[in-house]
Amino acid sequence: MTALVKVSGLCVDYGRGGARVRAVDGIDLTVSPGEILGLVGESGCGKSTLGRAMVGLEPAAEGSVTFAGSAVAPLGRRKRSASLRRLQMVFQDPYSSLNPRRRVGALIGDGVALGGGTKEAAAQRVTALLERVGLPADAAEKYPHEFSGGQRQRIAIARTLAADPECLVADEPISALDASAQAQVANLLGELVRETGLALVFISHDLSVVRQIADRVAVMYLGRIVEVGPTEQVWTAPVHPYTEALIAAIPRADGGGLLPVDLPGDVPDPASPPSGCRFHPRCPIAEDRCRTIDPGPVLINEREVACLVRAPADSLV
Amino acid sequence: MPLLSIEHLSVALSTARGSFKAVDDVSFSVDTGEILGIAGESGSGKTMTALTLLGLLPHGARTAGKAVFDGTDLLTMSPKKIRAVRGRQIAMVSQDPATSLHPILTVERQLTEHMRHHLGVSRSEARTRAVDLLATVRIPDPEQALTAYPGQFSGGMRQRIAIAVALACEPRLLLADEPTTALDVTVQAGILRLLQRLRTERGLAVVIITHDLGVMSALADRVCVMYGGRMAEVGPRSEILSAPRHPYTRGLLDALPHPEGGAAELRPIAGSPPSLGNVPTGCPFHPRCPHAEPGCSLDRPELVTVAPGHLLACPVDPLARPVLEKTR
Amino acid sequence: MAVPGARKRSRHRDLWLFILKRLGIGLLLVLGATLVSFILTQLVPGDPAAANLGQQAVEDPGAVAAFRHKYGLDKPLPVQFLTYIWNVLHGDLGLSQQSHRPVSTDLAEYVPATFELAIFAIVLSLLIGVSLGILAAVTRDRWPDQVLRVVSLGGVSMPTFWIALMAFYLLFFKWGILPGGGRLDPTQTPPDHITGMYTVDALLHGQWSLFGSAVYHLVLPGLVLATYTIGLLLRFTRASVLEILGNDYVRAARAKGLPERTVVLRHVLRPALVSIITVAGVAFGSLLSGAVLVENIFSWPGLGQYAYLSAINLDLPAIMGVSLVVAVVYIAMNLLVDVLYGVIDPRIRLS
Amino acid sequence: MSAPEPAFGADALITADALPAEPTAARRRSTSPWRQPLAIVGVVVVAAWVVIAIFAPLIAPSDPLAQDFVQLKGPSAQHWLGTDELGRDVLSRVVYGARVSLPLAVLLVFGAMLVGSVVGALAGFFGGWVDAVGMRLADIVFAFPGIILAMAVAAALGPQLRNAVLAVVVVSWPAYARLVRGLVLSARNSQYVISSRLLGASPLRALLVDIRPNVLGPVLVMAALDVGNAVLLLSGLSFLGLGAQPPLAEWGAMVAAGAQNFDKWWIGLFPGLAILTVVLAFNFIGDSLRDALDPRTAKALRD
Amino acid sequence: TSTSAPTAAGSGGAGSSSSSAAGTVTSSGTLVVDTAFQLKTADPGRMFEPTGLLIDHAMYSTLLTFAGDNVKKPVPDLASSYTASKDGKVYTFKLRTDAVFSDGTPVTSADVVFSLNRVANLKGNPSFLMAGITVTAPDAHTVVLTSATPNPAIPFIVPNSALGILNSKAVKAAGGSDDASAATSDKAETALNTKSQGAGPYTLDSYSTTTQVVMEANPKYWGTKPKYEKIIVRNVQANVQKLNVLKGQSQIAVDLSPAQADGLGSSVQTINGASPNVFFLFTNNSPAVSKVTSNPDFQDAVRYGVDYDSLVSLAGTGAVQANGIIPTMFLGSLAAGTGVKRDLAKAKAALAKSGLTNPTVTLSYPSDIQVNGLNFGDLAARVQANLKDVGITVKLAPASVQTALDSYRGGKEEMGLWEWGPDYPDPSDYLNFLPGQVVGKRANWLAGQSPALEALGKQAASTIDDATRVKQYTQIQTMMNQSGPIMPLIQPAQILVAANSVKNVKANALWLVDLSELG
Ligand SMILES: Nc1ncnc2c1ncn2[C@@H]1O[C@H](COP(=O)(O)OP(=O)(O)OP(=O)(O)O)[C@@H](O)[C@H]1O
Ligand SMILES: Nc1ncnc2c1ncn2[C@@H]1O[C@H](COP(=O)(O)OP(=O)(O)OP(=O)(O)O)[C@@H](O)[C@H]1O
Ligand SMILES: [Mg+2]
Ligand SMILES: [Mg+2]
Ligand code: NI
Repeated sequence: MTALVKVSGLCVDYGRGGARVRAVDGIDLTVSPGEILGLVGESGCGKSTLGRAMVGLEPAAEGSVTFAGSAVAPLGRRKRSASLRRLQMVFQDPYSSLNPRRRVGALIGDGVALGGGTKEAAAQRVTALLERVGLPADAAEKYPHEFSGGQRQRIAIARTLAADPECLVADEPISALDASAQAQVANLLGELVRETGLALVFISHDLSVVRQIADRVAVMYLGRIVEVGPTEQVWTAPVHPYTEALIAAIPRADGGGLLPVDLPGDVPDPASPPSGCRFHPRCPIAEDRCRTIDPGPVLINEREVACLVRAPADSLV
Repeated sequence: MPLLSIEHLSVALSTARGSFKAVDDVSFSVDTGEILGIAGESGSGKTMTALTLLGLLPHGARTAGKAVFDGTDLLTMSPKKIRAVRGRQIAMVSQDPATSLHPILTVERQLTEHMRHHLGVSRSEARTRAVDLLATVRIPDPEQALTAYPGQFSGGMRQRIAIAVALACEPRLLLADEPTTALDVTVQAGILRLLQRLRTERGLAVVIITHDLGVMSALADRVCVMYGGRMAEVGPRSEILSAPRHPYTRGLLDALPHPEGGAAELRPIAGSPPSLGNVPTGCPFHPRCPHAEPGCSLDRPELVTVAPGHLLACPVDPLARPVLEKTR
Repeated sequence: MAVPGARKRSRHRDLWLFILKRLGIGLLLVLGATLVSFILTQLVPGDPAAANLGQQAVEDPGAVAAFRHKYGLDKPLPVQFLTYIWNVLHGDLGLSQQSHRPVSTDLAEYVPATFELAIFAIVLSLLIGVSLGILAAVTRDRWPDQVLRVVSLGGVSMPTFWIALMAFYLLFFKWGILPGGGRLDPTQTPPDHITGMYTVDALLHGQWSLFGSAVYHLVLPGLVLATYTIGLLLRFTRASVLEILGNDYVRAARAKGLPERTVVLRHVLRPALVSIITVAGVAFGSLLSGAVLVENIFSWPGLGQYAYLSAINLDLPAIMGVSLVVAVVYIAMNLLVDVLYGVIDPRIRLS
Repeated sequence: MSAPEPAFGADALITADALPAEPTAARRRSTSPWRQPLAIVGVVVVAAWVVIAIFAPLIAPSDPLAQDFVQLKGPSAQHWLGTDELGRDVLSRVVYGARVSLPLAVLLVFGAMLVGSVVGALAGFFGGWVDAVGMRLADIVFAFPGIILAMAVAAALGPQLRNAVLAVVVVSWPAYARLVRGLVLSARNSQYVISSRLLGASPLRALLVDIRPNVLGPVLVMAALDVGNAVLLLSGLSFLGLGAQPPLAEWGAMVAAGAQNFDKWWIGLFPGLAILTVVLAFNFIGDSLRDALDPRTAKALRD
Repeated sequence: TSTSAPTAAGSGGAGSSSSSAAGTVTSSGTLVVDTAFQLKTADPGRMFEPTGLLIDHAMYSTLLTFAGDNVKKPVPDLASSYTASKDGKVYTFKLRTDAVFSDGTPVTSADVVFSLNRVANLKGNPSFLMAGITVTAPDAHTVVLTSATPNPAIPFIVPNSALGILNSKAVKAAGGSDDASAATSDKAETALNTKSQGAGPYTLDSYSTTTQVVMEANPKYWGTKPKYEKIIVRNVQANVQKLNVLKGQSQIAVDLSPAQADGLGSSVQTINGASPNVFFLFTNNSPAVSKVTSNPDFQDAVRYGVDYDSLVSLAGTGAVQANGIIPTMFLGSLAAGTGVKRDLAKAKAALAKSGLTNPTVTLSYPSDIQVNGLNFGDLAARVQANLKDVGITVKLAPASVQTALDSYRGGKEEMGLWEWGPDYPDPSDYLNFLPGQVVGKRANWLAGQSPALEALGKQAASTIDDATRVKQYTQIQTMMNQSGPIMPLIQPAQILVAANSVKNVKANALWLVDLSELG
């Protein structure tokens, strides 16, 4: 399978000069068609930034993002190029991602019309798309505020679908929703991938959700990816101590009364990341060398892990 | 006698479109040292229930029923008396640590002002206590933290400080309204442990409100599930979470990704929760309920004891139905 | 702690940098304002010589030439402007054509008079407007709020010049309870010049009766001037207090069992002050506007009258001087507001 | 839990009223701004003035310029509002004054709105130097107290009503520019605009289709609030003699005439009341509209 | 610098005295005069504004002066007598020997020479008064003014406060200069705005161009002591002046308009006379500017179409028709009732004769100034209505005085409504209205267009005998009333309102009121 989106050596900065924050620091990642890639990590680790950079909403300070072989140009004062229309994004907040003053039909119709479709084509597409995301056709005549959060998120998805995306980056699309709405949207996204073979980057801070739908998961910590691999393997046998902690911290709703394990400390300020391995101040298995040596990704058990301690001795250069 | 017992509590809110019941006939009780969890989807009236206890309902709200705390009814208390209960007897921690601490007052002031008001302690004594409190909730370098402002702390730290603020006057009941929803799981685990420790060390009674059944499972002794302002089910944690009787509770659990359940498809509850004031008649859940029967839309289900300490409001449940018929 | 000491210090430096930057922008603004007023004065079709020389003198080429030479009007425009800026940098604002005195001397006389009035009015507005605004907010939608809403809208709807007239007619002429105009009774000698504000100077000299008289003369123009700002601040305070009342941290303060007074004054008013201060800063500017209309009626020898007379008489140096002062005041107000922000709101100080 | 049956029935919406009434419970204001008493008063007053302006010749008892009567007579049966220093009927002049102030105020608010909105929209959307230039210009205008700048402009262009209107536009546009810029700026980075852009919308289209409707509301409310200010500024200039010129019946100029004859209170009182009622009415309307806006935009309006 | 505390007895000291009933300020020794300031300087050499004239007259003695309201006859002041040469070019003044300045220095001819030369060389507003005049001093008590051309106006010019005599030593010490470069080298203005250096009955105590000017009686004054120990001249708008004088907060209000002075009651005295200011209308005489207004018959139509009586009644009590261009109180003015009368038939006939049908003209006037409380706009509107009766459509073109002055002076106005205030109370000032002269040119009434009138003007300019002058000026004005583009309209009322306690209040055409004469 060839990669549809290829991220190589990507760095993204916020601010300028002294106040510069490197929110994403040297990330390599690929997404293939028909694949769901989960992206997890604690708040502030750079997931959104990475997602935004992938669709061209943040310019790369270093490295590059390519989509279907061509570079993703940052969104500027000009119209986005037509080829990039097939690379779309879904946002976290279903309230602010739909224009409150426009009807749902018009919003979705835009997705068609902006691709050069006629009015009639757009109208037809709208009904079809609404049906696809499980909303009645008369929803087209309503305003976004007349819908619940889950429904709005589905409308937002329908809107991106109007552009026939090949790749969808969904930035915490379900975090703001109730449990059952979460399940609805997550299921919808899963179905779409299966039906249309699009590639989905699913960003979430909740590993248990990601595990339900993602084929592959990438765990981020402070602007870096610390572990990437097939979801099930990462979940059942995490290699990186951070992944381990993340999974152990998830409370299980089994009525067992077990308290989850906490990970002491906070995510450090990305403006002044720790030396060496960025996780070392919070790492339960840190050794002295972790303080100084910045580990690169190493292939362990079919996945890339950036950990000195867990890396087999021979893999170290 | 339980520390707090709520009987047939209803809360009506008035909005631009008229008034509606946000909480409808809710009853439960909490003992000293007990942790009661209240679960339910957004808008099911969880927060309103908690605010009623502190007399902090929004403008124009009206209440009915009883909320007896330590022998007195909180609902009929004079504003002055209820103020003496707030913070001193019953304290509250709310969902968003970013907004529940005052952004431009120092941590010290926020930690000590009610201590000095309620307990009448001196400034220096309050300060000493504040340092202890911060240490209790595991804030590094408490002395220095006192002079800082909330904005200088991370989310998890802020929530710890908020808990310290709530604990400052050694209340007997802590209302924790979604104390971890805004936090990362790694941080959440720490907060849950803190609450657990406080309960065991201080005998603190806790009402924890959350829609996260995982949190419920980790912490609560008993769980109360609310839907559309009403109680659906209440009972011991293990029963509710491992053998739920109400179709809504079951639906909630099915919709959750199961850590142990493998990569099975999530099963959402059909439809969406009722909106403001549009709670269906009869059993509020019937439009979404897979087991609904025609009668569900007519009669309002009563809470019926289906097992010791386990009450259920579902007319179609085989255990609940006969009892219901009997009471008629 | 999230903020290690070393970083804090560099942030202090950032704050200073910020202030310096603001000062720089401020200076540019002053320059821009000066340029704008210079261009405006050049747009005037009239001739300053004609405006300031008598009908006979203006027919005399010698007198006109002497006048032009004296005020530098015989040089090309850009040179005039640059000379002006150069002189300003040396503290020389030129000679006023109306008063034949250095503009700086005139301003030193009139600016304190207007400041006295404006400060009196703003203090009055803050006291009345903010407290009534809080009252309106805490009685939201009940009758005091409804009444205050009409009061505040009435305040901002009053034509200043008209209310001045009516107040003057009733309070001075009909009832005689307040003095007619001027800063002191005509027979009183102003206190020695320290700040130029009579009340302050009288206090500094311990002249109590003079102080009383100065305050007594301030009351009417001050109140009239304040009607608008009282309305403005009332409405604004209500809105910002309400906004803050809706915040979680206020509910948290109440949940702590604090007395309502503490909640309102400490937890609500302090953050509300941040935005109130901005509006008060802007309102100070509007007071200067109002002064133009009020000073005339109350024979108050201030900047407003001076500006008006300069505009009418095409007294270019004076117009430029007034613009300069006004721009500097505006920028200083903004700076002051920023600094006060920092004092009240640590978020700004620390980030 | 054996308490008696709750005192209310099953339907939450209806029966909530059966709960004991809170003594201080205030009726919540209706969401529609047009249903509030103040707004109604405002609309009625404005409508009344519009009618007066349109039918001035029918309403006014005499020619506003005719100096036909005894000078300086107080209100009487013949001259309800008295006569002025030139023997003109004050009532007629007040009535005709509506023909000057109302249309001009609306016109200049429209002008300021147009100029300000265009500058603000461009500045907000394009940022960079467009923004810098536009906003510094606005800052400079802001650096002058309104009437002083208007005075300078009016004096520079010559004291005429037309120039006073221009002067007021000159001092009023920056407020709109700031508001629009702020709204556009926040809308520009809002997710719904970004998602449109991702779908291939050009910036201009985003500005016109996505942003415009969200900016229009607040701008119109500001305009409603501003009509009052415009009337005040304009009449203030006329009061100073920099706007309407005699013998035109303009309220500010009439108050100025009243100021010349302090003790003949009726000359100044009534035109002043006319200004007050018009301004108040517009402020009633504007304020009610602002209340109806969502809090965030309302805040943007206030700042 | 501090000024001495008020000496007034009974003013209740400083504090809130003004609230109490009327009259508290009227301490025996203090007079409060309210006027709307038109004041740029107190330096006589640079001063030519009404308020300056008022105060400088009290502080500076002049060679000659006028008594009370009579400006037709100069009377002695520092000069005890004067003689004029037959050709009207040389005037010799004998100074009195007992006059001293406020510092006690005797007044000598050197001071006079210095003062007058300084005025001439400063090239300020009053310099024109000395145009063509040289000053010499044969001895310490004789001064000779020599004019290049016959100048019968000299005795009427020297009483002007601007020609007040300065203490030359003191002024020189303060940087004053009277040489040819005085325009740039004289630095005495600031000093003179702080301390007066005259030989008048009052001295300057404090000075501000916007608040008030305070004067104190000159203890060394050589003449009759004035009644008031202290005079406060306050800057107050006319409308407020009225209230102040009614409430006893001031004793004299100078600027009330007739409307404002209407019905003041008996608690105050009203001195109501005609002002020396003349409102006039002109029609541009140049066909290049307007084919309409340059038509002599059209000019007649305007002349007879204007309703002078209605203009007078508009201007209020005290106003009079300007029978000729020279105001009533000056030598050579036309007798009452001899001015042009409205004659609609004549006007219509003239219009018919002109061959113009339904002409439309633009009438320009300054809209932002008032003269004696009168708006140009109100007068213009009345003129517009008057001429409508004739069949002439008048479009009003108000403009700021600055803008309007430009086109007025440039002779570009088709029709203008303006006002002339006297520079000195002598009819020769009105020769400016003749063809080719200052005002005539503004109406494009150029030299050679009315030879008879011009010749008469030349004659009048050099005649010194008063009786002959009266005849000549009468003839000039009569001719101007018959034809020509300039139509004098009215003299508005000049009103002084004073408390009854103040005696001997007389309105003076030059300095409003002589403060030292008040009893
Ligand atoms: N516009 C911005 N300007 C400056 N810094 C920013 C900006 N946006 C994000 N950051 C910083 O960049 C870092 C990464 O932010 P990002 O939003 O990508 O994290 P995230 O993983 O998506 O977090 P969350 O789970 O909270 O959404 C954070 O430290 C954040 O503070
Ligand atoms: N101030 C208010 N005025 C009117 N209605 C309100 C107010 N606050 C909340 N409500 C409504 O009351 C109902 C119950 O709200 P409540 O906050 O108790 O729900 P919740 O269960 O806490 O939900 P969440 O999980 O979203 O916090 C909801 O329908 C909500 O919209
Ligand atoms: Mg994010
Ligand atoms: Mg809640
Ligand atoms: Ni820290």
